[in-house]
Amino acid sequence: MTATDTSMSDEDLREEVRTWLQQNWKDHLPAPTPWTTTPALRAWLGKVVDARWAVNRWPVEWHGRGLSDTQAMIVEQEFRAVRAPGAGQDKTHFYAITALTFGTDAMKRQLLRGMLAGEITMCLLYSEPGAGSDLAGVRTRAEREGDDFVVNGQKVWTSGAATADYGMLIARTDWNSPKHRGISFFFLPMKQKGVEVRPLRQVTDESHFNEVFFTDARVQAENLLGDLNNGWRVLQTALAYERSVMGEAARGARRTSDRAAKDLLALAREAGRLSDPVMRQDLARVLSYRRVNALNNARAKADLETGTSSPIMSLGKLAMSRILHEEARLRTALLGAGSLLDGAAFPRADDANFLTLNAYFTSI
Amino acid sequence: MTATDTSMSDEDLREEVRTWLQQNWKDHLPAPTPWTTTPALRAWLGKVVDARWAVNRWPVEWHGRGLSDTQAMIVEQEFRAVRAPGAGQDKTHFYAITALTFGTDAMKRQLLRGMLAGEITMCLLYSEPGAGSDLAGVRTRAEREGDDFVVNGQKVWTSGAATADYGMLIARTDWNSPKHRGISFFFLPMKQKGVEVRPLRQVTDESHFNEVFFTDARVQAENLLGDLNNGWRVLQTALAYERSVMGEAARGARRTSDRAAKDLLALAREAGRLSDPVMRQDLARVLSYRRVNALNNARAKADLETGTSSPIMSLGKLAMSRILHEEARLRTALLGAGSLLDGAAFPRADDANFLTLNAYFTSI
Amino acid sequence: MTDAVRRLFADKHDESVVRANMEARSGFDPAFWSALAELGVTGLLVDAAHGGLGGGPLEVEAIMEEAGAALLGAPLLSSFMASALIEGSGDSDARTRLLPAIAQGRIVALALTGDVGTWTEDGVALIADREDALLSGHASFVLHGANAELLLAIARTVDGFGVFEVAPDTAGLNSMPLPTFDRTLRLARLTFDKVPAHRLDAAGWSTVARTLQLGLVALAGEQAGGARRVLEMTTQYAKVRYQFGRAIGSFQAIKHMAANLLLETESAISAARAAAAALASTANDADELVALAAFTCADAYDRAAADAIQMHGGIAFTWAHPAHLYLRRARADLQLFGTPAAHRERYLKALGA
Amino acid sequence: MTDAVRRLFADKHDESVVRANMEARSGFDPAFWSALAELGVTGLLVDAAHGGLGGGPLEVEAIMEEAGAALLGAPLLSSFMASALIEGSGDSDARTRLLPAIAQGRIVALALTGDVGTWTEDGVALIADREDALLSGHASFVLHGANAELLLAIARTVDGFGVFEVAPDTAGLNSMPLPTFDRTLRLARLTFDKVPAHRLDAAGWSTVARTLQLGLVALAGEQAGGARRVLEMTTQYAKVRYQFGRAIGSFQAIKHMAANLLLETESAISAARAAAAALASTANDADELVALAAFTCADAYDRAAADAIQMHGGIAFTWAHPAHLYLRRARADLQLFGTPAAHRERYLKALGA
Repeated sequence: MTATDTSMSDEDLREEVRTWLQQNWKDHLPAPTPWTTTPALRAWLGKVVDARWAVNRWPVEWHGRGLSDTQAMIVEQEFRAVRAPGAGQDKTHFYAITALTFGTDAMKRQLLRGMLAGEITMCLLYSEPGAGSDLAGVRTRAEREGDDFVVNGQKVWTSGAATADYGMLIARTDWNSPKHRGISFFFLPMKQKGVEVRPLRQVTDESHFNEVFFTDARVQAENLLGDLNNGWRVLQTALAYERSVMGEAARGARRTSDRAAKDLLALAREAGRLSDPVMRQDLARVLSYRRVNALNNARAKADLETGTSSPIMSLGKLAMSRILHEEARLRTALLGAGSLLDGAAFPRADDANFLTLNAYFTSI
Repeated sequence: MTATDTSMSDEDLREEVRTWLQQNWKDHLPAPTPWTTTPALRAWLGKVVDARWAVNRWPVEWHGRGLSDTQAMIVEQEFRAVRAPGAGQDKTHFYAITALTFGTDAMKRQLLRGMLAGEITMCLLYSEPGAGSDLAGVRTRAEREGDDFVVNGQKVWTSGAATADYGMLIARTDWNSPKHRGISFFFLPMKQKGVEVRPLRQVTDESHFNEVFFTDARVQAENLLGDLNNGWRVLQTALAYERSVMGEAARGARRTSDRAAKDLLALAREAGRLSDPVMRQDLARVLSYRRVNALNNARAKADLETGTSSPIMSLGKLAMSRILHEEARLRTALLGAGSLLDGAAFPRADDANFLTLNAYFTSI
Repeated sequence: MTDAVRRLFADKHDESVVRANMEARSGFDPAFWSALAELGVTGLLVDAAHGGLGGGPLEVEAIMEEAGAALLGAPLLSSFMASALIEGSGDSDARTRLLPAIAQGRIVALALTGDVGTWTEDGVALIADREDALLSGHASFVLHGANAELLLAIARTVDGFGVFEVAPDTAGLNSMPLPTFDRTLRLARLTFDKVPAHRLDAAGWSTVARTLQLGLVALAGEQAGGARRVLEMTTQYAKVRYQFGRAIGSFQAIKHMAANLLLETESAISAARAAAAALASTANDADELVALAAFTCADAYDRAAADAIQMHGGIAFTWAHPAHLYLRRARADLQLFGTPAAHRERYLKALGA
Repeated sequence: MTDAVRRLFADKHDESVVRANMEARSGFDPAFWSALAELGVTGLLVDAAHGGLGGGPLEVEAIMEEAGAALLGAPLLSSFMASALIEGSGDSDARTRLLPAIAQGRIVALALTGDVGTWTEDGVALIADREDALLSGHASFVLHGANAELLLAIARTVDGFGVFEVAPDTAGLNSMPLPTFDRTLRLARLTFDKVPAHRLDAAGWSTVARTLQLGLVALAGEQAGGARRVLEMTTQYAKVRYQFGRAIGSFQAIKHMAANLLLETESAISAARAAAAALASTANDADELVALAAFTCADAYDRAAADAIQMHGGIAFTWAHPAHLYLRRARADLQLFGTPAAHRERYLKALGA
């Protein structure tokens, strides 16, 4: 039993995980996304969780090993080396992190393993129509009724609500106290008749998002996270987890930025605009945004690891929004009249047009 | 006597003003500015007022002829034709316009002629330190004492305060009612010991503006414009007059824009950047701002004359601020390293640098 | 007439019509089109002798402001440009043959530029044989090129550029509809393989250039009108919509954005109308003002439509909301008849720089 | 050492010192300069054998962040570049002669570019005679060129570019101080008429290019540090200043501006440090990262200083307020060692485009 892995030397740890992977990791699986899994993937993730590789920094009683960040990263390196998913979820699975932080032991027993193993999928039930980013203005209501709360109201811009098993819900449980008080935070079961999910048709003519309607939907009192009417604090923490996960994701930014750079330059070359001095200035500008974003993320990561807090992480959204809008504008300019066209037959235009509209979603 | 000039035909009117100018207009004078006059100019303006050419749209009892806008413009054309100043002050002298609208007959008798004749010069006592553009937050106080009000407080960013005879002052006369109530509007005599004017050194290292300090300064109750504590309405109207005067001034914008265009292109040519495609894009952009501003003003003027209200006039400041900032940026870019230099020996750099800093004053 | 047209758009061309047009193959509502024809709009530039109103750029610009605000999908722009092109030619029986048809509302298309889509001389990818009888090559980005009843084509000839009349159903002429990002737009790519054509008398590139000037003024009007409408939508919305307990219009960020948009939109209107006036009076600064209007209006519309989505927030990210329809049109107009960058270059040249 | 330097700036280089320097002929406070020398800052890049600390680009960038924040007027940038140039040469007795002097804090100037002020090969306006003995021509924008105690000059020779040591007091060498918009800056124009000079061994344009790379990293550090400081001033001010009854920092417009400034400033810091690291490790993407830092930091500082004035409002329009001092420095740094546009070009070239 590995209850005291911190005593273990880095070499032994590396050896152990390597051996385990050699014995267990065979096939190649698609990387997990927040709201789609496959049986094969779930089976693998289950193995990872039970072998305690999923959340190494977490305590032993909750599928972890209580490892230091450094040692945990050794495990994650080895998983990355063979492209095996499932490790490091204590940094990436912000639903599970939220549950660990605020959930009752009962709830943790009920949900944690399933979440880490991808058997229980989740969605966010925060935004409401008209309220925009003003979550304190939430009007969806949850009223106590016996052991349950009864939920009525509407949410919007939820991703993966159609497939999710549970949603992280903020609802008003007290109408008398000031706005951001009187809010509570729940894990709401989505698969019940009181919950109706309608896909939203986006400007891009796709549907990644949904509207969710609650009509006397029920959630057990034990699925309340944090204290009653104290959900605002839970929400702030959950949002912070979400942001830092974005930060983790952004570690890949350097690679992305290189790919994007190659692709933009290729487009400029194809369009015969690479020698146009005006376009070259815009090219340099747009490419620099991505590159600098990667540098920011690297710095933020370093700061994080040395424990110094950094304001950069909170700027990820703003930076990404600028990158996407500027890149869309540039791609359009490079294509000129070609950007009038659209669809699979004109992939370059299709990319530019999609990006133009999709860039707005970074601000949701 | 010309009390019923409206009955007069356009031709007769044109004839009358032409003859009068032939008989009276000799020398060439500098155009009047809000806060500098010369004896010669004052003498001439006095003549114009007494001949009732200064404010033709105004009623006869106040130096006017009660002319229609069309007829008044005939007079102004004839004055412009011989470059004689002084006509059309009913459109340009917003201090006098304010006095006419809100002043008591006593005050009008006391001040109007002097203002129109340039014998009484004025300044604005609106802004206060720290309050920025929030005039409702005015903290300068005026307290009733017999026939006078006693004024204490401080104003800032006043132009021409050092030479002005009177200042248009907003001061708080009631501290109990909400911010924008309890403000009163005065014509305050500047030449008194309770008023101290200190020049402000600007970033440009010049001093066009002043700080004004009031220590028990006195203003007669009859110099109150509008009702007591109702100064906010007076202020709004006075500001509207000021804006429309700016609009009038902007009629010259087309000529200015042409000059600016020539000068920018000359600079680009000197700097050898006229063939640089990147600079050419910026050149076109900056030149277009000025040209379009001239077109906006022309349209606003037309709207004004057909009585249709136009939102453009209110945008003059914003437009000018954009023009100046962008032009400063472009001039700097055209000069390159040359913009590091400054002073009379490097006039091009001096212009660009001055403009860079001065552009900020458009937002005051 | 503008008032009548404005009323017609208000009564018969609301958002539902626009969305129907998006799905329609032709891209427009024939009934509405005939209504425009009855008002004389399609014959606006056609002289009275040929059944038109004998109007000019000023009227065109005014009408296009309304069309732009309503996201008209019908081939009005082509009708205007075709009339200008034919009126500009010295071919009197082409006039008598074609102008009345255009005035009556027949759908006309202009094959002007090739795949490069520059709408410049060197962009022309059609060539006539030595006898000026047969055209070969291609033309792209042809407005309503797939369902045109009349077709005019610009081609290189042994003596410079020529303007040709082509029967749309002739053998050797193939038209392929192009999928467009702006779904209210209808573009086609036409390929010519020895297609018989009739060359118009006394019409060369200078005639085409004047036609493009008119096209740019019309487009500027559409852009100014569209920008104004989308800004109205936004400010209206900002007034009513509440966030953080206040109308979002009361937030400085929004006010600031709105003030800038108002400036750009009003500037676009001024520029478009000034260009129309200059073209009407053939003032010597016509080239300058048309180029100025071209990039000023294009950028203003693009900005107004883009910011509208920002200012509406989430609701504007849905297909059901009209904001993206204006963004799509604004981006399309950014490319038609030349890019803003190209127009800025032309503006400087017109200024003698 | 950075901490010691930070303390030194905090204790001995506040705004009053900056304003005094603006009036001083030399542009800096000798006492403060010797204090820097005592800390070893002037010899940061000089190897231990010659009395320096043997530091590299990383240390230079860190120090320059502090210098930029404090608007240092002293010739530190020149000391760093001169050390790099000499260390980069193969001239061992020039090393022994010059490096200790620089480490001790002697004022050194670099005559690199002519009136065009491009800091590129074709910008060099000095030429050596065939014997490499006499220099003629001119150099401009020479930092502290009027009161330099040591002078290094880049000149064209029969075999490419050469690096020359010149005694500042030699006959035929005239230096004219140039009036500058940034009054904390000291520039001079030097004219050479057959001025005797000593050519350094094994130092050509590649040595100069490496020196300029270091100069750009140092400048990027100054810009990042200045941007961060001016942003701190602004946000601090926005917190405390009230308008319309609320802290102006609570207005969305300000928040929005501040968030963008924070992004640009943090990006500048990241870019400057990454460039320093790349140069230190002579990584193969050093050219790319130095160019990236050069325009990213220049634009960020310019933007931060300009917006600072906007956000402060009226009070920042006065001579007494420090905001304009940062704006002047930011605009100066926009030009030194090449313009942002030129660096963007170099960035693309480094990316192989």
